[in-house]
Amino acid sequence: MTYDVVVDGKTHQVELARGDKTWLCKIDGQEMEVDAVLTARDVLSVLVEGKAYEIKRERSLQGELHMVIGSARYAVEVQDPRSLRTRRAVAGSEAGPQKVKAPMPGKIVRILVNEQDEVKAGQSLIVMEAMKMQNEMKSPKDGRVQKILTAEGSTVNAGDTLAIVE
Amino acid sequence: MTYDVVVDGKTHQVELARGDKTWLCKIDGQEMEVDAVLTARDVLSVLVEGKAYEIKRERSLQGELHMVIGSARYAVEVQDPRSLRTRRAVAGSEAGPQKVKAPMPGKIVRILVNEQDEVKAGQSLIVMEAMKMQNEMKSPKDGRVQKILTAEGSTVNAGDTLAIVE
Amino acid sequence: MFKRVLVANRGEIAVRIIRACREMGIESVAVFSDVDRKALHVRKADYAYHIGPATASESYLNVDKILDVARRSQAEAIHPGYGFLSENARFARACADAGVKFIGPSPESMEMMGSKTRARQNMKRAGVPFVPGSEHGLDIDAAERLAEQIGYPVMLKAAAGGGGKGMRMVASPADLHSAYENARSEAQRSFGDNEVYLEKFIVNPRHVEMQIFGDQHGNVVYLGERECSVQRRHQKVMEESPSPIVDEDMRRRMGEIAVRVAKAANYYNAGTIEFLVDEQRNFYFLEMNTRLQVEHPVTEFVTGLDLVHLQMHVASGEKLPFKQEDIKLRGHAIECRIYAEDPDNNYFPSPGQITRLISPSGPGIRRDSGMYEGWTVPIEYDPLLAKLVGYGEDREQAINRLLRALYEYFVGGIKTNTSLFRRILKDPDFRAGNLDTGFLDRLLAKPSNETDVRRPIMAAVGAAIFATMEAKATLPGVTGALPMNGNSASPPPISNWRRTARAEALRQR
Amino acid sequence: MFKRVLVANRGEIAVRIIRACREMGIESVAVFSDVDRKALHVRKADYAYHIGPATASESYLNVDKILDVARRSQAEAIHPGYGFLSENARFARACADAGVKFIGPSPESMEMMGSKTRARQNMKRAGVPFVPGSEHGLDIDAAERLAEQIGYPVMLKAAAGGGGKGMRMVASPADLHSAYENARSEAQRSFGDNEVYLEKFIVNPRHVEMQIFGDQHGNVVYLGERECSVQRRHQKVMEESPSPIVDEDMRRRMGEIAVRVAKAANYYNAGTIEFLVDEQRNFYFLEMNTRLQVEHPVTEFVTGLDLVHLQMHVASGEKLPFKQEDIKLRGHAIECRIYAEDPDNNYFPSPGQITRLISPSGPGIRRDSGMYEGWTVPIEYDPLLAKLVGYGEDREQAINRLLRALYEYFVGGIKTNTSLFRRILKDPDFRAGNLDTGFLDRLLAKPSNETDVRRPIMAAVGAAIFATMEAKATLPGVTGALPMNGNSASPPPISNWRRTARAEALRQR
Repeated sequence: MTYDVVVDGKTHQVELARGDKTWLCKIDGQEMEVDAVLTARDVLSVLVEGKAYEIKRERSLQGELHMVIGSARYAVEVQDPRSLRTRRAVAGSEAGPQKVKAPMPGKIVRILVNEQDEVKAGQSLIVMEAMKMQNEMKSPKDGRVQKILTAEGSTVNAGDTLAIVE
Repeated sequence: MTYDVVVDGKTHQVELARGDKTWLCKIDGQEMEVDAVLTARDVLSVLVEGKAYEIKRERSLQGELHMVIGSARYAVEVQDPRSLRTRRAVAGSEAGPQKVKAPMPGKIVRILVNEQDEVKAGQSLIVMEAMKMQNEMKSPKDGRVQKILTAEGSTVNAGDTLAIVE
Repeated sequence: MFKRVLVANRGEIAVRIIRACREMGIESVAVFSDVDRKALHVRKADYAYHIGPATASESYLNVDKILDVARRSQAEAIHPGYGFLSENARFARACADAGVKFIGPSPESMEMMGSKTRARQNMKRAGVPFVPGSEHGLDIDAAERLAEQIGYPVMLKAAAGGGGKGMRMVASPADLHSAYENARSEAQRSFGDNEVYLEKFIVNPRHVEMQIFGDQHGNVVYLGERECSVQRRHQKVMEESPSPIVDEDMRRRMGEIAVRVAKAANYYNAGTIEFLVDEQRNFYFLEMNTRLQVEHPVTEFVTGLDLVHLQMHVASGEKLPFKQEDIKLRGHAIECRIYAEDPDNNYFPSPGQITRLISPSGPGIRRDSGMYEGWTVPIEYDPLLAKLVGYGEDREQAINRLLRALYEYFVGGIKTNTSLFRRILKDPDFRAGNLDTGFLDRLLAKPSNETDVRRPIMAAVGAAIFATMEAKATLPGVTGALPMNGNSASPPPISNWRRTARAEALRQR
Repeated sequence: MFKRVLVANRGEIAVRIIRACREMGIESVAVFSDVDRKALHVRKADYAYHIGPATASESYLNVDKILDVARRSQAEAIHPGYGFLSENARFARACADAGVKFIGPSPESMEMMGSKTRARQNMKRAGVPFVPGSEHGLDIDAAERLAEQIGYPVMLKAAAGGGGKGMRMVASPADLHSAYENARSEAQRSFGDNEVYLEKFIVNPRHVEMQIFGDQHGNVVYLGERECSVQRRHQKVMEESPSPIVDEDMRRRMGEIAVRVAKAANYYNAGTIEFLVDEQRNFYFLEMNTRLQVEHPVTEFVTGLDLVHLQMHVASGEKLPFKQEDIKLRGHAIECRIYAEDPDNNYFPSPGQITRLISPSGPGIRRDSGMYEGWTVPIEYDPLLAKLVGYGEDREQAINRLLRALYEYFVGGIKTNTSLFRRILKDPDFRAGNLDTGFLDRLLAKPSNETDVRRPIMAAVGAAIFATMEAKATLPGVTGALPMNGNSASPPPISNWRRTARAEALRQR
């Protein structure tokens, strides 16, 4: 099996083949023998030439994947060859309309702009409250507020699109 | 739904009906309103008239069921009306041939009797070792060793029948 | 001693108090709002009562509902924890009227300390040192005159304030007018009281507080200080005891003044006197917190005492079981406040379901937690999930034990600020004890430069292996594929939609 | 300080040492047998090496394999933990020959203390008090003469013994001959050495031991005693510090003798001198354990020190960082040894998979554990799963905190002895400190009479509700049935056969 694995933005090619009791692994061309066992749910114990790693998997409800090794935490995306094209397509685009998404579930306290308003990158658009904290959602770019998709007082989930800036 | 629940040998009849947000429960004829939610796996939070109980379920690999409330632990058997007959049949019988079962996984160290030997209740039949401890399996009754189903040096699982005394 | 105590709080502090009750043979009564039915404090209590919707004003802050539960459950006393009703004198009085003991100081002491200007006047009479400034609210003219007299920079503060609201630093006379107006209107909005006072602004101050404890027989002792200078947006993030800059002499002087403050207010039960410490180690009275503090565990570690047990004893009328000279501090303790917030995304709150929880233990580690695996952190309350406290023979060992424990700590499904503590604990200034209230903001402004070439590669390998296992789990009928020794502890979880799909497949056959 | 340390052990003590390494910035090297690939110590270490099959003699007891890993991993030192190779002088010597530091005493000290008769001779010269008896092995005639002289009852003991093996109490002259022969043959079988000695039998003795610590520069201190009288079949079950019967004067006398013992053996690193204490509080030297004890955490709690850190420092050649007068004991600590054994079934071992684990934490609780949820306890090693240690201002608070923690502790899937501790901690004799080595056997001979009318009924109700939930889970397509607030944290587990059945159903479509 071959995977492209993006770790904190950097893509690694990982080839895995089953050995006798271990995995034969080739990462970015470098070969290693990996002894990996699942100990508890989402917790892998990995040995490579005596070096031990406990690798914990975390999947958030929004679908983000992280690998945690000790105190270090890595944002990870796994692309197997088949789905590669689609995933990439979603990831790219910096230009064009950009969505302002709720980073957490919460309540919309105030909307500071109107549709069609011109805004600057970093300008506050919407104030959200969660866990007794108010947080400002800011414009990702210079542009115009194309659409506001929420209302003051409404409750939103993490990942909901609140506004679109074009 | 109606269940016969045996707790530490005593049978209680439990009727459960769904109320608005709680269960309506009748146990041994006594009615109570039970607010029960599953908090984590196998952990029930139960409120009855303000009194709070955390009830943990434990099922051993041998199929025994226990309920744990605080530090108290109760052996429990749940019989729903359909399977009642069969379960009872298995449980009863004190007379006749009795099985000597391994109470834990381990190794058979020594067999102290031969088939057909006469034995007394409490007489040691077999010595097992597990976790660096040797333990003697004793005869459940006065009788005769009908069969020995294991051999010195062999490894057994919990619940395996080691011998039958008739 | 009480037979039954109502705990009018939620989260880790409710759990901590319920544990103390169980240890003392006291039955505990929990209260919970709609979204807290499954909260840990409900699981751990002997009794639990529903008190209304999530909104605090209709549940945890609702005096009538709390007192109604006290009556129904026949609780003899109420422990308010911190926050919510803990510093509400009206509530303390209502408890007394209802014949229920409030576990804390008298309403009179709370009222006296509740207004900063009143507290200040009383404390001045008791000879307590203050930052030079006004003793009461000022109009703009008086503010101008006083600022000239004590010298800029100065600080404007709301008399009814707290938590950094209604505060304005003024660097020069030109800025005074607008700052004054802003502070007034913020104070009005936040506290319904626009009284503003003014004092000298201390450069690079430390925030050091002294724990005191009094009984109802006039005895008051101090239990050592806590250094609370590590703050983000004026909120404490980490606390320790002892403070790296307080020596025995300074502790004695600060402690004696703290006792004087408490005695001037006829104070009993647990209380904390906050001081500002300047670069010359002069200290100035800031305010008194008339309740148990979030950070009380560091004091428990270094004194060996249990402050919640002590609160129960004192509230039931007992005398303090020790004198000042019996208090012996030993070792060093540091607390990390584990918040549900995302350090990689501007510390946004991060409520949601905790899908995986691996908690540290072992020598010198104490964990006071309100969370458990499978629990959903609600959006309605403050983001404190747990407190991780490390103790050591000395400060260095405490730091290193915390780093070890943080290495083991894993909260999956939501974001927490655990990585922040790792950064702080490894920072050379922190390790040298060079702290002031601006320390953390300065640290966070610097780029984090932890790099490791090996671990990102292992993260990629791990992700690929997990993906392979997953691929297998989705293919029914594939057998014996994983090169794993023995049986897998728990098979990879099957997602909900997949389970549903299977169920439907079964149904349609 | 060492850069890398090999931990030649498994289970909770390996985890505890690995944690100390991480705290000290030392890289840890774990070793594991076939059945320990998934053990917690392997998960927590920086390096891990497979050393062979489950049988200890081919893995954890195999000197060549351990030293081979030390070489391959470039470890500079080896911590042996307790048990396995920890008191093996030949191993300590092999380490020295291989250029690896053995974290413990010198092989010479170990050898001197390894033979009870040799230890006894040396200690007698150092003026250490002994139970009246012979100093060396005796033939039957000499045994008879000596028994007459010191008076019955007397005790026969194996010179090479330990753990109660090869010991025989003799109440009267008539029983001496057969007891002597039995003790000899048991000693031969157990230790390959049939030397037997004889001493006065102490009625209702207590087992009290003194922790000592020495450096390689001739400094030795004592760190307070531990009461270890709560034993089942001569095995310690619970330990505490301080002992309820040791006062300051007795502690000082016992400590000074312990230091004299250590100095007579040129002892360094951690060591423990065991004493027998009679009803008049006379104490007699029993033996010295030349390693870290299982129960060292209670000493850590009352001294505030970390003994494993200290072991590392001393082994690397540093001086002890304190003097005797710097050691200040404070509070009280009690340890419970959590074993995988079934208290309701004659304490049979209970290995198997831990299907559910809920662990206590909070104030005054320390947990040193080698288990985790999902892990399978192997049948090959001793049944110690974890140690639960409670600390309190005084003994009563420590007891009550342990009871609280045991109330929270839940190990599902296998049996553990947690209910035993509840019984002990509630026993009036235990609470009064009336202990001797026969205490626990007497307690266990009494029927347990805890009754509660309410909870068995709630167990029935709970079981029925679980059954209802389960019935739902087996019926695909049933929706919205459970009257549960919010979403269920984790759906009821689906058993393996059921999952397989579904998978097959899917495949066959």
